[in-house]
Amino acid sequence: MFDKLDQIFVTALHWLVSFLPEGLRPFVSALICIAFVMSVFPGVFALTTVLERKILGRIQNRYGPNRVGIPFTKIRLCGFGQFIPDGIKSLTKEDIVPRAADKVVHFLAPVVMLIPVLLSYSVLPFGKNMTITDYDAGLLFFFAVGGAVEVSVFMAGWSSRNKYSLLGAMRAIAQMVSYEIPLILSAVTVVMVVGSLNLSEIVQHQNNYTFGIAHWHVFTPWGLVGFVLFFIASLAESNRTPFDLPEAESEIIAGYFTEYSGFKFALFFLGEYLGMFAIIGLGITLFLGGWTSPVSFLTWIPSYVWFLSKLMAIVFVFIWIRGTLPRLRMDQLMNFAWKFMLPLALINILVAGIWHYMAADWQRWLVCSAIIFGAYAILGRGLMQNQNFGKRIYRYAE
Amino acid sequence: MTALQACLLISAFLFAIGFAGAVTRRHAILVLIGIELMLNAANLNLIAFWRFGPHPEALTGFIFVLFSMAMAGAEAAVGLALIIAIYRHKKTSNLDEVKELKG
Amino acid sequence: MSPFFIITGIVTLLGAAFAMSLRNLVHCALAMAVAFSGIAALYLQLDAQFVGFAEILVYVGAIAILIVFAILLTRSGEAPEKSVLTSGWMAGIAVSAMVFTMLGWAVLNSSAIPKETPPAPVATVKNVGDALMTKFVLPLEIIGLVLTAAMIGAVIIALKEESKNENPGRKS
Amino acid sequence: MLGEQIIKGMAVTARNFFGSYVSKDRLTTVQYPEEHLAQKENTRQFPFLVYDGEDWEKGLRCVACQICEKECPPKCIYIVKSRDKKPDYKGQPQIYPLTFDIDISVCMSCQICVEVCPFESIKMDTKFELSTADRFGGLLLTKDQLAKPNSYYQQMHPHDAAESDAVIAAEKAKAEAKAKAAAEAKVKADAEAKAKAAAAAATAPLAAPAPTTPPPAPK
Repeated sequence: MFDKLDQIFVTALHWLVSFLPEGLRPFVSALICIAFVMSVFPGVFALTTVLERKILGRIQNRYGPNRVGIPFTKIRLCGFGQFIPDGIKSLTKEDIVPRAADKVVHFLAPVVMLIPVLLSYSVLPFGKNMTITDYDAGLLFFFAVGGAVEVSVFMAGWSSRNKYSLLGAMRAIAQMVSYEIPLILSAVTVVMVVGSLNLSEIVQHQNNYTFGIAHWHVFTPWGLVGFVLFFIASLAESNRTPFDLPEAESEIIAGYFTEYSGFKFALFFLGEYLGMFAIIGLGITLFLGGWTSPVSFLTWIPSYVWFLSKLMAIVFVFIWIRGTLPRLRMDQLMNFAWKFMLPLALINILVAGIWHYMAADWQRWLVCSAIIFGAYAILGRGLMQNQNFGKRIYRYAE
Repeated sequence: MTALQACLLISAFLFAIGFAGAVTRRHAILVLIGIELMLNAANLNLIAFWRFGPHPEALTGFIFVLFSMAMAGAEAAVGLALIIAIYRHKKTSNLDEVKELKG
Repeated sequence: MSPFFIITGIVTLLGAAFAMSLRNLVHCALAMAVAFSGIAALYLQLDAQFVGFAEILVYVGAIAILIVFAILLTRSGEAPEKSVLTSGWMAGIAVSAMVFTMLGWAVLNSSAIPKETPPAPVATVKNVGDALMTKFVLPLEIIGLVLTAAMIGAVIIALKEESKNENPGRKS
Repeated sequence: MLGEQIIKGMAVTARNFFGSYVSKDRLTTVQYPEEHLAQKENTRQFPFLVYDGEDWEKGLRCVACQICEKECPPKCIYIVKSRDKKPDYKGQPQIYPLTFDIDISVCMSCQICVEVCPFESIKMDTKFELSTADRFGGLLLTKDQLAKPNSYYQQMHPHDAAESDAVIAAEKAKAEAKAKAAAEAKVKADAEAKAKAAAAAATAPLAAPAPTTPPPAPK
């Protein structure tokens, strides 16, 4: 019974496709999968925009949006209908293109932003047997298409002919390139231990239980460090606070989408959030067991429910961090990436190797934890050195 | 025309375009782009011969392409660093004006 | 030859042609990114997934961005007023046309090219990894060394020359 | 240790987040259209005209002296005087405003009209929900929209209203006293006139009203 519920989407897809002639089947099934991604994740995006505003409001002791519910009725749904008027507003706004802008590149940038982001969903396992294309090198595919986002950011920033846009784009690219390295290096540990780049296999590797607790990678020393590094790097990759320098509204207006309005801005917004979900989804897949349940007695809950609830939980943490931390300075950002995250990620790879080759008993826990803790303490101290947290000195223009 | 021939033709055309660009354009960065295109033409050839050749299981062409990509990355990094250094020095990246080795 | 193959081939060649012929350098770099994506798609159709993904990762994700950065750092983002071609451009075009005709003639008339298409080879990541770690381990190490050297070299070349009377950093 | 302070900060925001669901008094905002915060007594938004009694046209205190119109810095008041006169609260015949418009899209709530009005007739309102779909006509308040009863004013600004009522009462009392005095004087004058009809008319200026110095403000 629960198995059937778990596989309901897969069965439905097979059932739908079975009516078609043989030649059309792969094509139609691909279309249905695309429709699935295009409906579910923008829906999650719509909910997240409301959720984000509500959570930020509550963190600041406000109510947040709580008015708009179902249109033309009195039902308010705690304000979760807010995304409908928001969407209508942004889609019907005037689309302004600066006169000096490079029109073609300006037009193409949001499209180029959205395509790789949507492509990256094709390798994520949303549930048991629910990977759209099960590439052998799925992880590599994810990072490869993720690299194309930088091109779109540059296109947006350069084509606007606006110095804020260009500054924002340069900041964004510098940040994305810097944080992609710890991101990939922290994912490499998982690849080393699992021995595969296939995301479904990575999830399957975590789908074992000892004493009723799953073998998630985050429950190991290297996995924990890897997850934290991945988490921080994904914050930076998706331009979220405290790494939101590319769109620091108090300094450079809105960064690379300063000159975008209406539908194109909405596309950028959508692309940014979808990119965030994708990278969170990858983090879940690599470290948090993908669609598996954390404890064995909850395995009857459908796998996609697990995936979505983990996704929303991490989105909540993202929003929580946004409500807590102030923005970093550019030099702090770069220092953190190159002087702390990169060495720690390299040491973590070493630890993963040690973990892989030591016998599975308490000793490897001790050794690995000791190495990681020592590295963390030393690197952390190194990062905090030369930081003068004393009274602030103001320099005035002479 | 077989698939292999199509691949080779594409690669030949790509090489010719890259070569024409690298030879005729003035700007140093464009010359670099031309060189990258020629390198890619060669890579395409390698992959095509690996795919349609007699011993694909040996993976020679495949791995050669991976190495050549790594070399291309190194080449681009050094080349662009050189272009930036020249620009700093001479305030131009026009190759016609950078003829002397003397700084 | 599937229609997809023809389409990706045409896109690749168009991208390359635009990359070499447009006046504005940034447009050239973006067209180059299109050409590289097309080549990656060709690799995918030649059953070389790993290389295709690596192509996008390296060329679109890294080299295109690097080139774009270099364009902005050398302030050549605007289309130049004067001619973009060298003085001897006619000869260059002629030589490249000759190269293409010769290569094309050789490809179309060669007897060494096998006529039948062999079945798709398997190049799983596992196979590639095994090959890299056994048969090709020495080249791999050398590549690593070369990359390190290139990185250090690039950093040193592009490093700003320290002037004597520079401010000793800002106080924080 | 690196990251310690981040954890502390996260704890603070988490406390805020959950606390705002638990205790209502953490929330600093109110649900506006349903709930209103009590306004301060000295709140002022836009001017209105005070009238006494039931009928606003009869009881309007304004005598169209046009001082406010002249003093208004952004010139948002427009007054047309009447040709005829009608009695005010003192029973004195006065002209009254035929038109009295305030363009609240121009008004800057400076309260100068209130300061200069000698008749306690223009006061500041506290009503602020004045949005309208018609941005020209809807924001031009005419006499009938501006007229509000004195009871409304008393309720809104009890303290100020008491003061202005006292002034009015004092004025009224004075006017009545004066009227009485005038009547007595008139009776006396009549008597004297009757008595000294034959005498010279040199005493007549004595019967003229007393010099009209305004009463000191009761402060």
